[in-house]
Amino acid sequence: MEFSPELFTPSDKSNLDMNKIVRPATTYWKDAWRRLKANKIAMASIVLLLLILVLAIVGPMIQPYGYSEQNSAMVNQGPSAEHWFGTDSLGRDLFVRCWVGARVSLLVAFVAAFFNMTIGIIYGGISGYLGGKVDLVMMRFVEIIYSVPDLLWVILLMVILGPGLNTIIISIAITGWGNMARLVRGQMLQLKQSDYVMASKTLGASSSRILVKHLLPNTMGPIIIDLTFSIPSAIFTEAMLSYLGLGVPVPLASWGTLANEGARMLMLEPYQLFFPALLISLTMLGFNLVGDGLRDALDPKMRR
Amino acid sequence: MVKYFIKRLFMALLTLWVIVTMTFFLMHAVPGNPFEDKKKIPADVLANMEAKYGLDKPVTEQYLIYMKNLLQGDLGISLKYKNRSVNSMIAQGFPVSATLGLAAGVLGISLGVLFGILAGVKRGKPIDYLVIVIAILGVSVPAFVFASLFQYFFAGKLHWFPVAGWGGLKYMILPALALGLRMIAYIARMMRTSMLDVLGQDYIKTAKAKGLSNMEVITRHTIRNAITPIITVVGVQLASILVGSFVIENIFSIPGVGKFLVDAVQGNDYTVIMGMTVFYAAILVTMMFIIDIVYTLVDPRVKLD
Amino acid sequence: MNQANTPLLEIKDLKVNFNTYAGVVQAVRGVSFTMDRGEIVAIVGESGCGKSVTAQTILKLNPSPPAEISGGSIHFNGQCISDYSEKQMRKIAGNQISMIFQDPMTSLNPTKRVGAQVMEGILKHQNVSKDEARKRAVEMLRLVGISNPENRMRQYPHEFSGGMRQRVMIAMALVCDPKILIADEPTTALDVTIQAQILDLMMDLRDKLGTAILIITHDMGVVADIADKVAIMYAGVIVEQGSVQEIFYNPQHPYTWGLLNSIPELYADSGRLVPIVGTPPDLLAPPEGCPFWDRCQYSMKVCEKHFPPAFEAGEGHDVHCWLMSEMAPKVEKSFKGVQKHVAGSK
Amino acid sequence: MLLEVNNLKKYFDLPGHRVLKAVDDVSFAIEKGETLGLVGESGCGKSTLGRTVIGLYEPTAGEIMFAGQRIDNLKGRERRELTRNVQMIFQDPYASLNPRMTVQEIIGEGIDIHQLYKGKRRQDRIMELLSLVGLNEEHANRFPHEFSGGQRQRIGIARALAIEPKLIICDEPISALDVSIQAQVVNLLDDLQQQLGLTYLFIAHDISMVKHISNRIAVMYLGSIVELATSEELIGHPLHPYTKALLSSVPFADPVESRRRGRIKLEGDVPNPINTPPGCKFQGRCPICQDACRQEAPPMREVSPGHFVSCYFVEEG
Amino acid sequence: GGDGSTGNAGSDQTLTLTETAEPADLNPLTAQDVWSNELIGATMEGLVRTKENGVIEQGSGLAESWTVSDDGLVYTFKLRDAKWSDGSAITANDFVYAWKRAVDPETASPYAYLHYPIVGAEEFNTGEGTADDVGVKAVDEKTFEVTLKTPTEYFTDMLMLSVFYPLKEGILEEMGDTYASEPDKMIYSGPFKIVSWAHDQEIVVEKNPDYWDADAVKLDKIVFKITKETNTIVNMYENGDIDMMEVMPEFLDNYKDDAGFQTVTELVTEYLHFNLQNEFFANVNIRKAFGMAINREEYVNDLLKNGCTPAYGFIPPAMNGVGGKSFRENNGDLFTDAGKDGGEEAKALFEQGLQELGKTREDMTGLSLVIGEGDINLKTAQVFQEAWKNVLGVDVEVKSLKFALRMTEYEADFTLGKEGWGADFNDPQSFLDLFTSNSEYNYGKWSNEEYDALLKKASSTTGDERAQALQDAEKILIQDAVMYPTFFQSRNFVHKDYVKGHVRNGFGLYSEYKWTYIEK
Ligand SMILES: Nc1ncnc2c1ncn2[C@@H]1O[C@H](COP(=O)(O)OP(=O)(O)OP(=O)(O)O)[C@@H](O)[C@H]1O
Ligand SMILES: Nc1ncnc2c1ncn2[C@@H]1O[C@H](COP(=O)(O)OP(=O)(O)OP(=O)(O)O)[C@@H](O)[C@H]1O
Ligand SMILES: [Mg+2]
Ligand SMILES: [Mg+2]
Repeated sequence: MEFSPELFTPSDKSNLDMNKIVRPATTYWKDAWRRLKANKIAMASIVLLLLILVLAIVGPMIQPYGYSEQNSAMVNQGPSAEHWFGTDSLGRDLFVRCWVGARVSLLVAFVAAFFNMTIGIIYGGISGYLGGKVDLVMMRFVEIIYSVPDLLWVILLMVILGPGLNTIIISIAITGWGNMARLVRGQMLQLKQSDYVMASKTLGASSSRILVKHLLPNTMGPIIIDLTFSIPSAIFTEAMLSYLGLGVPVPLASWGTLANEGARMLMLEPYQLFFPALLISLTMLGFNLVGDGLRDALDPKMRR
Repeated sequence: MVKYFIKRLFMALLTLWVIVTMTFFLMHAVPGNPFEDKKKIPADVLANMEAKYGLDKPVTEQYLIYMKNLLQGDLGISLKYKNRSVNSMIAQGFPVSATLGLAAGVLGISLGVLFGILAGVKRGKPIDYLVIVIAILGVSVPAFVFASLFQYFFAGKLHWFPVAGWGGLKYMILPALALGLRMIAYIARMMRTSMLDVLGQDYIKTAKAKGLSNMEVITRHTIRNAITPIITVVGVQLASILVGSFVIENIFSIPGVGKFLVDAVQGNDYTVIMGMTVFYAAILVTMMFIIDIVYTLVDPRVKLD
Repeated sequence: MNQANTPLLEIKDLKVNFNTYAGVVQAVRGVSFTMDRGEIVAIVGESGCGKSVTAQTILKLNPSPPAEISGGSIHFNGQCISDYSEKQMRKIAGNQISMIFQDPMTSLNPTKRVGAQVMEGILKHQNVSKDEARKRAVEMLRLVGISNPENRMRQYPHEFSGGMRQRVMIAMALVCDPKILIADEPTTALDVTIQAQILDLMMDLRDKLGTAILIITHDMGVVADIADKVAIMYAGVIVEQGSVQEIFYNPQHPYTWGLLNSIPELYADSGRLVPIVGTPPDLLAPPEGCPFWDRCQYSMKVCEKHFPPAFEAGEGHDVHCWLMSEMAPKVEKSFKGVQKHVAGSK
Repeated sequence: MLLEVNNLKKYFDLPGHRVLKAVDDVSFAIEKGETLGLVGESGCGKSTLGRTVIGLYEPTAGEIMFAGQRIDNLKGRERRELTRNVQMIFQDPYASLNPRMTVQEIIGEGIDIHQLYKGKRRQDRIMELLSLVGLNEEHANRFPHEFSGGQRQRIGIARALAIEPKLIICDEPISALDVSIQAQVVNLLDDLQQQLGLTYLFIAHDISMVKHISNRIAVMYLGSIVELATSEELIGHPLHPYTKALLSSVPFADPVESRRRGRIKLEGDVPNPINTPPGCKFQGRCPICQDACRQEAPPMREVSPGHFVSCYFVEEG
Repeated sequence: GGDGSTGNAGSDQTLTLTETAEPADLNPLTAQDVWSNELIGATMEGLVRTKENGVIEQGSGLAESWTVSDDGLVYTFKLRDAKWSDGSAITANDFVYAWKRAVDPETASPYAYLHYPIVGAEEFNTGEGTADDVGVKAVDEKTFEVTLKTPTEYFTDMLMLSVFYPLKEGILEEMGDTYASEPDKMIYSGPFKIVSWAHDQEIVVEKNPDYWDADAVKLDKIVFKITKETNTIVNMYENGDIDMMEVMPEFLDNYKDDAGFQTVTELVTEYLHFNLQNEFFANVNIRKAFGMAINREEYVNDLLKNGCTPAYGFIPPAMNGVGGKSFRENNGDLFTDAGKDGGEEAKALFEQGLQELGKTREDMTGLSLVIGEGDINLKTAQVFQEAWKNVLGVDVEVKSLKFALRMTEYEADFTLGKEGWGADFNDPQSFLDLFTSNSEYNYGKWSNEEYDALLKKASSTTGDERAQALQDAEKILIQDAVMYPTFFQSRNFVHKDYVKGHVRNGFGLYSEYKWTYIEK
């Protein structure tokens, strides 16, 4: 045998523990961010979204036109060197208008999603956590809100608050949280039975602590998925309201209003629909992929 | 079962009642009257009109009258479409909307489920990515864009289908597709996730260990289990699709109920607003009930009550 | 083909990898053993050491990707089945070789009637009518001790208790008279009284039908009860195998000692328990040498870099441990011997 | 007596007006520094009993005394105070750790809730606890899924110890672990009891382990305690037919002995706890069941000092 | 419903076209919407009807002839021999019945006020009189007599409106609420009768053989498909599913050179108006500045491109005036705008106005323009917004609201508004009455005694004197900058070249099918 007798002496394990990789001190969120960074698709999507965001801010300044500036000599011109996305029926530059529209649509989407999330989470959280009769009543209420047509709410709010961006945002927020609430409630009902919640209770944790520290972080996955759906649905709702003439006040534009105007011109000037529709789709794509990535990142089990 | 049914019915009626009441008062809080749509009407003439339709009475009295009629199943007469009762409007429009909605639903569910299954089974393969793309397109492009495009190309340019109208299968395909696309996308996505979940379950291994082929495993052991979680979602979506889509019905001039509510809200046509709300809520509640029953059929572990 | 001297099942140097995001998990790293007709072989080892993967690889049940057989062969009745396509494999699965899984709660399809699930295998493999299949299924259920099987056939799994479900699993596995039954932790989810019933049932079947059984467990008690042959697995390799007597009365591998030592005694004061300190290695980067070396109190420098070859410790008793080498110093084995269980004053 | 449980009942209301009697009239007591083992098959109500004692479930009837004080009806602040004295270790070490918290946060939770330590002291205390259960500083920033089962259970133990309780209810703390790890945890519990003078209610169904760690053992069947005695007595002289069957079924790691001994075979399956028939709950599976058993449940009686059994027909007096 | 066979456009004498909405009410006495009126016009007839050339003549409707008393108060109509579609004769009693029902408060007709010139009509309608006192009577079976309160020059023009149509006596009592709800719940007097009505989908009318002038009617059948979306309609027209359609502005370029293209100037003026109660708009120069800052030529011709005419006066050119000329020709353009001088005058006026008020441009905040819904309105609003920003340097917010909400807004305090007015009958007074002190449409609450007096005079005089009063009134309106016209509305239509003889009117009955025929 080629083994030397020296090999058959007791091995030295004293430095065994030192071989272990010492993980740098981290927090849940730091760690999630690290994992997100490692996800190429998600990062590409974030870059895409950031690009859209940046263009929404600086896009209107790239071109020398104002978003409401009309030019009666240049109506309905297709894309060209001067007007990258072409012009609309009032001779306004569509590139500029698309990015101004991005501001509105993204604002509507973010704010509405934010309200959806906060109201939905708080409401669903309370309902699911308390359970029993409270849950029964709270869920019936959601059902009722759900069943009264959105349009009626919107019109009513328009009357009370007057038309405008704020009203649109508020009405989308008011009508949109039901789904989130139901989802969070479902998760709560399930999670509150879990052992770690029991463990926290035996430690004497208060309900609010359990909700905030245990239940919510573990509902993040579904919440994020719903959120990535609620962002497009907010943009669409705004578009739908524009379709009904309840959209943002002129001369402001949103992707919804631009797409509506474009759809009217579909047979004549298809580019007028193409660009806003493209931007909406890219944004949705971005949000969906980031959502997927975020869900993975927020789950420490995906950690390696 | 009977007891459950009664309890359920009672709950539903209670919910409906709250909805009706809320809607009634909300609606009357919106300014304007149903008669002055484009022109002002001299005050005396207007008074005659309001008197004729009982709108001169206090709102609470109008509410009581409405509730009384509602209990008899009478939804009243449209204030704009004179001589048309809301009952008859629904009776005429709903079968159309429901047919279209059902077609779209069947399309949405069958294609959505099919795509979801394919994507789940062929995870990471080209077809999976194709489904993901469809799903993203389906949720990111507004329905009216699809509807307009379909109409323009398939009807306007290629003459494969009629441009608009109603009557027979060929009129139904484009609108059903436009209406169902979002549903296809949504369901495909959910179904995919659900499939992946089920395919990871132990009983799938059991089935394979019995020597079943992949096809048999999927058809006999996977689909039914994967479909349960999407039933709830489908139910709500189906309910909203059954009562018609304003946009699609407009674009394809389909005589459904989809536009009634929008028209009525814009024209303050109180009875139609109320009627449509009650109707929609009833459909929703019924749908929920049906879902529960379907649930018990699909998943024997679930019991009613 | 069916020469009397070919083993019923022979696994040679089987290697299975999982290609995951994090890297390649070497779940099985060279497992060899054989099984004869009517023999009960037990594979023992801590959780995650590759027992289930080994068993499932026999029937190609590991999802591929990520699973991949990266070496070795499996022979069934002299035929090399490791090269079989999935399709060919399906002819054997459930028919010649069948399998039952750890968790009877999740291994039955919750939405299918029990009867249909039992009949499925018969209809698939045997050219019989539905009625005939039903008859056989009923018989089989009765055989595994389910009373009133005609009615039970129409019920759903959730209407069965855990013990009954596990029996259904066994019925399903045996309904085509397989030559081999692979039982992956068939009793872990059950309590001891039910466990005893199931083990009895399996032995009965072996006696009646001559089925060979590969049983996976980490309960040494179960092994002692039922096995003819035992393989001790650790981190993807079999570190020791031999007849049940050899393993329990003459164990040679420090890991086997550790396993036997950590069990408290029921009928004697076991004093302070002797656990195996440390944790098993990560199969993403398994050690080159003996995987147990860092937890082994006798480890030598050779163990760190070189996987020990098989040393024979008795008839059919192989041990992969450098302590068996002539060059190794003789050590005081810390194995205190099999507990003498004497049932109280009874 | 540190803990006294008298005639405790916990019924669950199920849909359709059915009642599940998970714990049905259970009484026992534990002395300070003692370990009471609780065995019984899966689903017989062991966890429910433990959880009711610690207040996770509200008892349907009966009383629970801790250090002479009634604790079954505590609310709010008082309940929180009690949690400082009574803690629990859960069966499934993975499920009982929040997957989205680092070990540090998990162990620190009790400290924060009761505001025991702050800042640096808190940090030190966490490290101290980690080393007490045999983990090190490096583990503090990891998430639960990055640990082996034994390590996870150690985290669970450290969490329970963080608030320095007197009584720990161990709800099957080893069942989910691998044999080679079980001993680690049991040893740890043993050591902690020596060091800190803890009292345990040790729930498990592995009788060998329970016997190893407990002073006395209670055997449960379908919600009721059927036999209670010191460990040696119970293992050496089981009286109740169920205890006998249970002991005879415990497999032991000796192929010759194991196969030679006779086993008491129980017929039938564990009955459903929802519609238990009147009389003795074991009647359906009992080899010595007689008419009397079907009429009325046998009361608990002390057959020899400290050995209680509820059966009409035990041989010894 | 439509099985496709009706899509076979142009075959035989079948005309297929679209309408944008379901007719809301086919009762001639209560119908409000344009489309109901069009269908009523095709299936019913009043005392008068336009001829092929679009003019009203004696004998073109159910009245063979009529005479007016010298004081202009009593009209005597001689009815022709005409039949209802059930074969019974149309008699003077049918008119008496219908007209009394029109002003009956129970009928609640929105147009009852058009009958107010008739003696006793207003009293009955407002509940102060009785049906018996209404000044209509059947002298004999074929002679119908109407007595007016004051001479009303445009009375015969109004008779084209459906609220003056006859109804078969007793039919409303007989059918109750179901009258006009289905094709067989009506009795027709016009060139066509409805044969099928699939709600929200399609209405089919066929030639009425009992019509008195049935020989002149060539179309056998008209199919009205209910379709709202412009793109859909264009697709259908291009596909040959329909024979004619309205051309929406965006499609104007595509069709304006077609043989079948037709522009119809309507009696509709769009105008800008101000709230005179507002501190800024109380100043006439400020108002003028806002009105004149708009370049109407560019706005209408280059941006809206809807075929309308820029307006420099209130009364549309289609309105008759004296001396064989239109009212517009007689009164001329009443102002200029930024199109002529680039807004210099508007700017100057604005500065002057601000000076008079002692305010600066920066003080002008919270301005808003109240406007209706729809594409044209939104475009208009944006053009005005941009003009005011560029020329005057002020920002104006746009509130696009439906009618009811605009009215609420006008009652609160608004600054600027844009409305359109369409005349019910061909007389300038129907426009100018809007701005009298007590008019409900005088949203800006302008009050001018001279103006009120001129209109009062116009109500009681006739001929040149009346015309002069109305012309003077229009001038005051513009001089005082109470409102600023923006454009006179036209609508554009196109039909396939085989469609002949179709008459479109700018008011009253907008689409006349009686003379239409197909020639292939
Ligand atoms: N699908 C998979 N993907 C990646 N790794 C896997 C997969 N399946 C199993 N493994 C890995 O293979 C190794 C062996 O797993 P296996 O299931 O065979 O363990 P086991 O011995 O059966 O354990 P247990 O007693 O817990 O059932 C484990 O480390 C596991 O993480
Ligand atoms: N929250 C609950 N609602 C309804 N039934 C419950 C609930 N918790 C437990 N049960 C039922 O009570 C009975 C006793 O359950 P328990 O968990 O106490 O058993 P156990 O002895 O701890 O079992 P195991 O050994 O499996 O942990 C079981 O039948 C269980 O289904
Ligand atoms: Mg396993
Ligand atoms: Mg338990």
